[in-house]
Amino acid sequence: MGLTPDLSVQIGSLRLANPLIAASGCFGYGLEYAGAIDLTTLGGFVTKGLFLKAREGHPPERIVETPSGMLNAIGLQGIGVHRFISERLPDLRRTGATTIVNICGTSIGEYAEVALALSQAEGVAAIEINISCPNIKEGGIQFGCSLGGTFDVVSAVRKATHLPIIPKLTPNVTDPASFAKASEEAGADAVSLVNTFLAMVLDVETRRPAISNGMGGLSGPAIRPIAVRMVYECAQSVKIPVIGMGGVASARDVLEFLIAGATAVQVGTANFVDPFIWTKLVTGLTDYLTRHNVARVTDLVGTVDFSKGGH
Amino acid sequence: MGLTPDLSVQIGSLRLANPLIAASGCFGYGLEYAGAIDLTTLGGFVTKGLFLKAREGHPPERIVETPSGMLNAIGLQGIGVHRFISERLPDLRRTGATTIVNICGTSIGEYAEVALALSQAEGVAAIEINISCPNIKEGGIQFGCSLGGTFDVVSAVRKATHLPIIPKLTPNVTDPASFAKASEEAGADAVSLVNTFLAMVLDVETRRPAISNGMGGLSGPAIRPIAVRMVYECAQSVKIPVIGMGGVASARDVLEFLIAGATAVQVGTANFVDPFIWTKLVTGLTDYLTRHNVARVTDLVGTVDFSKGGH
Amino acid sequence: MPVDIRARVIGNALLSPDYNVLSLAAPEIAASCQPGQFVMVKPGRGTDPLLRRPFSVFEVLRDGTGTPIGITILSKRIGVTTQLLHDAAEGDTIDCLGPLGQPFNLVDPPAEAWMVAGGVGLAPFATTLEALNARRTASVLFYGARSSADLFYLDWFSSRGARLALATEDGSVGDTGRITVPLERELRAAEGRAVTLYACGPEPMLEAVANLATRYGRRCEVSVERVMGCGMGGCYSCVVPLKDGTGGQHFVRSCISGPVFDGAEIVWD
Amino acid sequence: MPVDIRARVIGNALLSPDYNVLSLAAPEIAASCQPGQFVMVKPGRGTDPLLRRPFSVFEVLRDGTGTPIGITILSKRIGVTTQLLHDAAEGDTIDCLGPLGQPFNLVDPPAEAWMVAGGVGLAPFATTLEALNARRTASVLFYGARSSADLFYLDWFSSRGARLALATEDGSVGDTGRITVPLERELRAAEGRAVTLYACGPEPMLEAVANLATRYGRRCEVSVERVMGCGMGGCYSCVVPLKDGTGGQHFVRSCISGPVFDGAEIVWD
Ligand SMILES: Cc1cc2nc3c(=O)[nH]c(=O)nc-3n(C[C@H](O)[C@H](O)[C@H](O)COP(=O)(O)OP(=O)(O)OC[C@H]3O[C@@H](n4cnc5c(N)ncnc54)[C@H](O)[C@@H]3O)c2cc1C
Ligand SMILES: Cc1cc2nc3c(=O)[nH]c(=O)nc-3n(C[C@H](O)[C@H](O)[C@H](O)COP(=O)(O)OP(=O)(O)OC[C@H]3O[C@@H](n4cnc5c(N)ncnc54)[C@H](O)[C@@H]3O)c2cc1C
Ligand SMILES: Cc1cc2nc3c(=O)[nH]c(=O)nc-3n(C[C@H](O)[C@H](O)[C@H](O)COP(=O)(O)O)c2cc1C
Ligand SMILES: Cc1cc2nc3c(=O)[nH]c(=O)nc-3n(C[C@H](O)[C@H](O)[C@H](O)COP(=O)(O)O)c2cc1C
Ligand code: FES
Ligand code: FES
Repeated sequence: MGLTPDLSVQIGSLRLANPLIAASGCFGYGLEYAGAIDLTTLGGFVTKGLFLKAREGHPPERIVETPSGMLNAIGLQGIGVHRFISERLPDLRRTGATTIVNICGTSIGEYAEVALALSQAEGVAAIEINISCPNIKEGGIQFGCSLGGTFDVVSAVRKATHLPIIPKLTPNVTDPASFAKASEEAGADAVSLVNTFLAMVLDVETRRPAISNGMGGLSGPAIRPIAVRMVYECAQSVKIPVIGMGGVASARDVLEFLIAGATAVQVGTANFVDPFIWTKLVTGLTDYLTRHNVARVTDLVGTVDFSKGGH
Repeated sequence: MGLTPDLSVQIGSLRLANPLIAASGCFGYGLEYAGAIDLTTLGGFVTKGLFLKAREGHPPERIVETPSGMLNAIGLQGIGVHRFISERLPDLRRTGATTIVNICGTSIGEYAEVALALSQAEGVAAIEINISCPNIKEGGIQFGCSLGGTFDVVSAVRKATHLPIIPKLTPNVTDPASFAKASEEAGADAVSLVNTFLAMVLDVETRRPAISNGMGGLSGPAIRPIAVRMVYECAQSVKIPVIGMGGVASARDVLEFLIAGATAVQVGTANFVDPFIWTKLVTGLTDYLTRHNVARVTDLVGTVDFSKGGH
Repeated sequence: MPVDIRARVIGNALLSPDYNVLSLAAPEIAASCQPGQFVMVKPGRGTDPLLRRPFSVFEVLRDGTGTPIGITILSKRIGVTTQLLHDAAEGDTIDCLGPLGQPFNLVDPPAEAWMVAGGVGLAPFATTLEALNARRTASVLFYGARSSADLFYLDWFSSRGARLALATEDGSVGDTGRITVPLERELRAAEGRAVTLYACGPEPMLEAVANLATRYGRRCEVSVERVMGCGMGGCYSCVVPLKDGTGGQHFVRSCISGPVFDGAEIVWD
Repeated sequence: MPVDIRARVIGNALLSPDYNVLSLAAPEIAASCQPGQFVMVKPGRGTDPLLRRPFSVFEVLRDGTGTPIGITILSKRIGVTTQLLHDAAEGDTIDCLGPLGQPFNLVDPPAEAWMVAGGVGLAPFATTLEALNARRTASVLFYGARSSADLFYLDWFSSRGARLALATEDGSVGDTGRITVPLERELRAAEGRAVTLYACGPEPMLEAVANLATRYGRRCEVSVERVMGCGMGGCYSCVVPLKDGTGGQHFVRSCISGPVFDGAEIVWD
């Protein structure tokens, strides 16, 4: 098979050059990395979570390292959707990046309003609906932990925009797949998971939490095996594409999510460790597909073989 | 403060010399380690999970390593409660070990029957009720993921024995604290958590799960920050003692769980890495208490200071 | 009783791009280990990699007076820990727990001991040969690999009196093909002599050797390789299916009941 | 533009039980970095420790022809990564991302540059002094530590023309107490001369120096230390509260807007 394999994937009406997406909150507004790397190397990137208005976020310390992971409670510091549209989108368009905007709301109305503003702007490829940030009480987690709330937020955003919408699900529930189903029924084009695991690290000398917010979200390779399981469960229970993430740090990890059922894969924490990871992932993916004689990356999606053993 | 600090803790009617307990499934039936270490160095140990009858468990591979953790699906291989009582308990009594027996059941009746057999035997200090094994369909997880099921199993075991009973809770639910409350209402003397996180690792070359059961339970340092959060939440919502575990690998980690609200701490995976860890933990704990002028280890329990920041 | 030693690396010899022999200062383990036993090692601190890995004790190192001062490990690079062992430099320390497991049951003259090694399965046989020599038991080393470049320590074994029977898949030395080729030929020829087989290597080789042993009515001890989480009987990860006498099978922990088993008792799948 | 280099360790000099100077082969970074910039380093592979850590570029290493070939890092051992840097041996490789962040804005004659260093805060001032000398700007190094044993590279700085003003808490050398003691005395004496301050060290020292600068009407640039997850502006972990002009404050990412800030703009808590 001489030809190079086809890496492109489809998320609703959105076609991505490859399944590699920079995860929200781990890639700033994209422009921070435009100097170091070519943003078109990525299938796309997701912005830091945006509310209608600007937010200051939590005071330091905002992160602490854990075994093979990190805990964060940034508190969704951000410039608000309107400044994003006027101050960031124009430059982003020039980079040729595929920009997916992660939106937050303290009310269903705010989600809809932010979505509407973005669909009237130029250069937004899709909207990721953050109903899963564990770090602020009004960060949408109250919607993300209730099936009804999830359905209502997604329905409202669906009415507000024709852009592809991707509810981002929390892993802090018994059955993430039921939330994927609720999202599908409410008209989502895809779902993405996992957001971070609610967790806690204490400084035993001071007997205080290591980060100012007390609790935070756990990310990084430590959570990957749990994330892969949840992505598998969701892919089994919905027809819309599932975007998988959680601890991806190598092409092998990307492949693991794809084989488990993810159509695309996001990379967050690993981008902090290696901002040049993207070309390595593309190369590793291409090599694997060539070596295994797979023509299209989509041919891998959900091909996990449970025949011997299995749940 | 010249005197050495008091490490003893109380779990229901059971007094432990120190808060350090070897976790179920990570210490065999105790005797495996009697040659290498003095079992009375530990506050106690928990046996591998026992059903009424012997079980063969899952075929290999049964474990795979993950970033700072491991995935296991042993499948509760075991000799059954009656052979345990006749073939293991006598030798265990001679070692002076404090033996806590981890019990499983495929029905509420089996839990009660196993508990009854153990309370008629000599040398059982307490019973840990495993309603949280993610690795076998009939492993009690169907009870552990429903508040009603949890209440019913614990109530039935409560009727069957006067020994201290410790339901072991799963982390694979939205709100572990509600399961702690249900256990308390059903008459539990304490609760222990966390059992392992349901997770999955794929071999991308074969596109098969890395272990024969397909899915397995994630343990080790990777999960510690999530476990600490759950133990904190449970300790906040029940009056009975909480026994914390999940990724403990050093005295610092033991202290983190105690400060978060655990009265005692179990160590599982770390015992595989270092079977001689116990004296190191006792020393580290004693040094900390001395350095901080704390007379009793129980004075640390739940003393986390959320004043600045907090959830 | 196993001990845990933070052993200093006192040498690391690369035999090939993938094989190295690591020398560790571990007197207590060197003094007490028996042929076929293993150690659980953890190079590097931290939690990635997390678990120890099992390795046969290859050689026992002694000082001028013959006092045991350390052991060596013959390591083949296949992953993260063997990579760290490959890269280990003098002065590094490696946590080393052992000796662990059941050793080979060695025979006395006039019985002969035939050692059958595949690839890195050579590891347990250096200490085995020395123990056999101490009993004056005659020995043969059947040793197979992909190619002559993957056969190591041949002089070490022959200079200590083991007769060598080699096989390589590419025929670069000895018989062409698997080690079972010379083994079966010699089993046929050994009619009437008392011979016990000791085998270590890839599972298909162990199965083939065990089957040959049965066919020719020889006792055969095999040392199996399982992924091991603890090496002490604590985790039940390392089980091997043994015949239970009633036509069924039951899982036995290879770290404490093995790694050496009677080849005729194992249920090969 | 930052680059990521798997830099070979070409030297590791222990200055004290906790301080070491690590030499890294990183020509591209050496060629482009400016005084006050930093690198994000990751010694060792694997995911524990996971994140890189920020370190100031201490010296720029040049070959005989003056071509930049590498950098050094002055590291103080306080945890897991600094322990690995302490133990690093020649030939090891360390991932090194940089140069990153905003450098100091150096003044030209007749203005003087006063560098104020506390402990490991000395790190950014070696490259700073060389840049000042290139501009012929007169310089003073105010350098404080717990004791004389914790003061390093004094000859390096004085031989390159920096006047030294030292302070130790135990009085073993220079003024007794904090570095602000000699600093305030000299600020008082420097009436009418153009002086700009550059400070790096513990946050309380930076606050004290910034306050002195305001009191004596001097411009003061401080290099702050924050826990940094990425060093590239991606994670928002490293924020510093700056005055927003309207009496309020807003959080700014110190990795891309800093680590160098105007001391008068920071909201000290
Ligand atoms: C009793 C015993 C004695 C052994 N003696 C030796 C010896 O003397 N020399 C030697 O080189 N090796 C020996 N092995 C095998 C050795 O333990 C493995 O090669 C080692 O664990 C691989 O670790 P790793 O971190 O390098 O590989 P990993 O990164 O952990 O894994 C890489 C690949 O190897 C597979 N693997 C992991 N562990 C094992 C295992 N125990 N057996 C087979 N495959 C495995 C994994 O599934 C994975 O596919 C022995 C094993 C046992 C059980
Ligand atoms: C721009 C910049 C330049 C720096 N330059 C130098 C330098 O030249 N030389 C030098 O020795 N150090 C320097 N530091 C500090 C250095 O980054 C930390 O010492 C290092 O991150 C500690 O890593 P560790 O893994 O050894 O400690 P860890 O094991 O990660 O942590 C140990 C303890 O140190 C604390 N800590 C962790 N990171 C930091 C941090 N960034 N600042 C302060 N405390 C921290 C932790 O909260 C913990 O309590 C610099 C920091 C910044 C932001
Ligand atoms: C520092 C940090 C900030 C994050 N901010 C956001 C955010 O604003 N919105 C969001 O939906 N997810 C956010 N996340 C979650 C990530 O997008 C991702 O879901 C999670 O980190 C798991 O992926 P990873 O293990 O590859 O990092 C953040 C994660 C980190 C580490
Ligand atoms: C190999 C293995 C086997 C286990 N078997 C059991 C079991 O039989 N019953 C049980 O309640 N928990 C079992 N567990 C869960 C542990 O007791 C413990 O809850 C979990 O591993 C988290 O602690 P750790 O991170 O210290 O290992 C097992 C864990 C491992 C790793
Ligand atoms: S390796 Fe743990 S029981 Fe054998
Ligand atoms: S360190 Fe990540 S934004 Fe500054």
